Amino acid sequence: MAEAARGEGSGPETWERPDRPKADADAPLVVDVDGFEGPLDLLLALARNQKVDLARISILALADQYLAYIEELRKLRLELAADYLVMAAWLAFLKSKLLLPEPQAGDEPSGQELAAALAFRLQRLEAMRDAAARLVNRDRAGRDVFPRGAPEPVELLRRSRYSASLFELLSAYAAQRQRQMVSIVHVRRRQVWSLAEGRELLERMIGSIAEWTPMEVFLSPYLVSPEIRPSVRASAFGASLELVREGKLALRQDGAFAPILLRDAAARDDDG
Amino acid sequence: MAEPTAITSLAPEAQRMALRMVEAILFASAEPLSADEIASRLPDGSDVASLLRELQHAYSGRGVTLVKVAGKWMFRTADDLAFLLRREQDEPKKLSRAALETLAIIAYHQPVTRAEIEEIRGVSTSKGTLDVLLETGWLRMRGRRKTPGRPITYGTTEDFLIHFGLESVGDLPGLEELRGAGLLDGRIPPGFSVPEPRDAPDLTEDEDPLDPEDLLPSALRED
Amino acid sequence: MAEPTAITSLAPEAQRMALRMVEAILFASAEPLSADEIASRLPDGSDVASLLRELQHAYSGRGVTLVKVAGKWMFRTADDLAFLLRREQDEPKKLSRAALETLAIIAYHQPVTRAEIEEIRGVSTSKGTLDVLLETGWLRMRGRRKTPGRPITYGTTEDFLIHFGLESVGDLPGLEELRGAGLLDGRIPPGFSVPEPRDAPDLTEDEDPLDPEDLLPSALRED
Repeated sequence: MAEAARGEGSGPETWERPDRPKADADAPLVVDVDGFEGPLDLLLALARNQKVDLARISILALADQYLAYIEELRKLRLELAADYLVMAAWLAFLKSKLLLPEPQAGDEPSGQELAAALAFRLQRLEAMRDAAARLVNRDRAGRDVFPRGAPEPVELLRRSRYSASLFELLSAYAAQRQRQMVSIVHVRRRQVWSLAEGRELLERMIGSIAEWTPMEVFLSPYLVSPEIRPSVRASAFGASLELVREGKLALRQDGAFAPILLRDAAARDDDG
Repeated sequence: MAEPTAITSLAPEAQRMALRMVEAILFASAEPLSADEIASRLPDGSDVASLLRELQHAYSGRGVTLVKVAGKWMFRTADDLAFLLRREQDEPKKLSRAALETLAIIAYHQPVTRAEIEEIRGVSTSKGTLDVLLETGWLRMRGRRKTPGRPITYGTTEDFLIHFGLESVGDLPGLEELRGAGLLDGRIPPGFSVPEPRDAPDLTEDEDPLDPEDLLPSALRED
Repeated sequence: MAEPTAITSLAPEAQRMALRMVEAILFASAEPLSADEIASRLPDGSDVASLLRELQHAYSGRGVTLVKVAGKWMFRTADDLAFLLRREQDEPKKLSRAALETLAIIAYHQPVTRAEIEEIRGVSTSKGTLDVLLETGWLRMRGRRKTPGRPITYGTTEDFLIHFGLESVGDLPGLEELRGAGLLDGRIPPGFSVPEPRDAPDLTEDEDPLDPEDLLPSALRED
């Protein structure tokens, strides 16, 4: 029944029914004039039936139609959503105002003004529906018109850009030089010949020293600088003592401060 | 130069190169680019406006055309080839009649509050309707109306313009007629001023900025 | 038909339409398309090969070109315009204190090796510090010191002079000037000196030229 009064759809796009709250199971059956979005929508559908420009519509006739329609529904003992009844009451009030002679010019709006206001609302609602239809039938991006399917994105290359001022550079330099002149005690690195180095040298010689030979001969390539000489001598001597104990080397010194001679332990001792 | 209005002093070769660059930049992007964005990637002093005009002319009537949407430029397939390219899976989510009507009202009446939308439609707006619309990215909350209750005002986004192929909200179909008929006027009966829809990012005189908590996702569910 | 090789019997208007269709299909496609795939979306009997040839010709020398990759067709930015699709973004960064000190020592004491820098600073220099400094473009490897181990010597570049507004490294203030500026305080032990830096491009007597492999990028990561 409601559908019968419904105006034409506003465009090829099929619109879904709006979600409306469903009545509770045990509440009285509420027919909210299914298919209409409220009393204004119903009024608009009825107005379209007048087949005249909405601007020239007879509001009085429209009010009658609405009231008759609502009456019809109520005869079926169907309960209507409250706002349809509110609209019915308001239209009945409007109708009485339109039929009665104009009251003295007062603060209350006249029947004509109220009718004009309702006509305006109907026009505006219809205009918005048409606008929605025109909007939705435009060539829409992603449906009718398409952007580049394989866009080539701009690659962002981040490049660090360092900055420092000359003042920062100079204060950094001065500060650290200053720091160093106070805190650094220059302990000159001692040049040391280790015991291991002495031993390594002597072990390489073992097997080839058949004659008594002064130790200085082997060490001479290492005794380059005066600072290192004592260290080389001490380490080589220490190592030689170790090797004697291991039975690999023989040592001989002919007198105090005389050269220290060495040879392989295995060599034949002619002199005893 | 062939173009009498072009005040550019570029040699033809440089002019051709600049044109190729604009073409490449726009072709590479799936989103519209503003003239300024394009200019920032061209040699200094390029007359972007005239290059865009020339490019648009070169592509007119082709399978791909250069269009201006949301005040920006983009290449797009030609309107009349929709039949060729339309594919089922491309169909954007269908909006309910209520949502579509609400969208149109917001587009034409923006900035507009929920109460004003309801006044026009004559029904209350179900919560879901605005949610669905906000989700499309076509709508945004703009601010709050400086009236008691400080209701949120809604407007359309750049995505809205891009999706519906509009250069600005001033290009909404039928806008002039509607305005002429006084149908965009909120007051009943028609008053003195005829408001124009505006989606300018700055708020109107009767709008306040949104409250910080409005920007939380839950704020979309305005009651 | 202008194209003498085109054996298509389509009327010019239909031919133009078919060309527009191929253009739009290729433009909107997210993937390269084979001639067959294109043909399947065109009116029956379209000569896709000749349409593609014609389209490729129309786009030759333009900002965008129609190319065939792995047997399929796609639009792509012209090779010589690839630079438009890259944007460099400077990220301003401050040098760390260690980097600044190292840089200052290299500036004053160049040519200087890493071990010498460490001796002056009294702490070891992390690899990262020299890497960062080389990245600034203010430092360069000059050569190799003629001592056992042949360590690399470092010096400053022209960019260094430009950045710090110096005409030459000889303009770096000396001991007295540093003291005058209050950067060094009064009590300076005897024997303390600030070198007179020189950054002459030719190697000093105790420098060898760099080995060829020093110039490979991996050489920056000197251990």
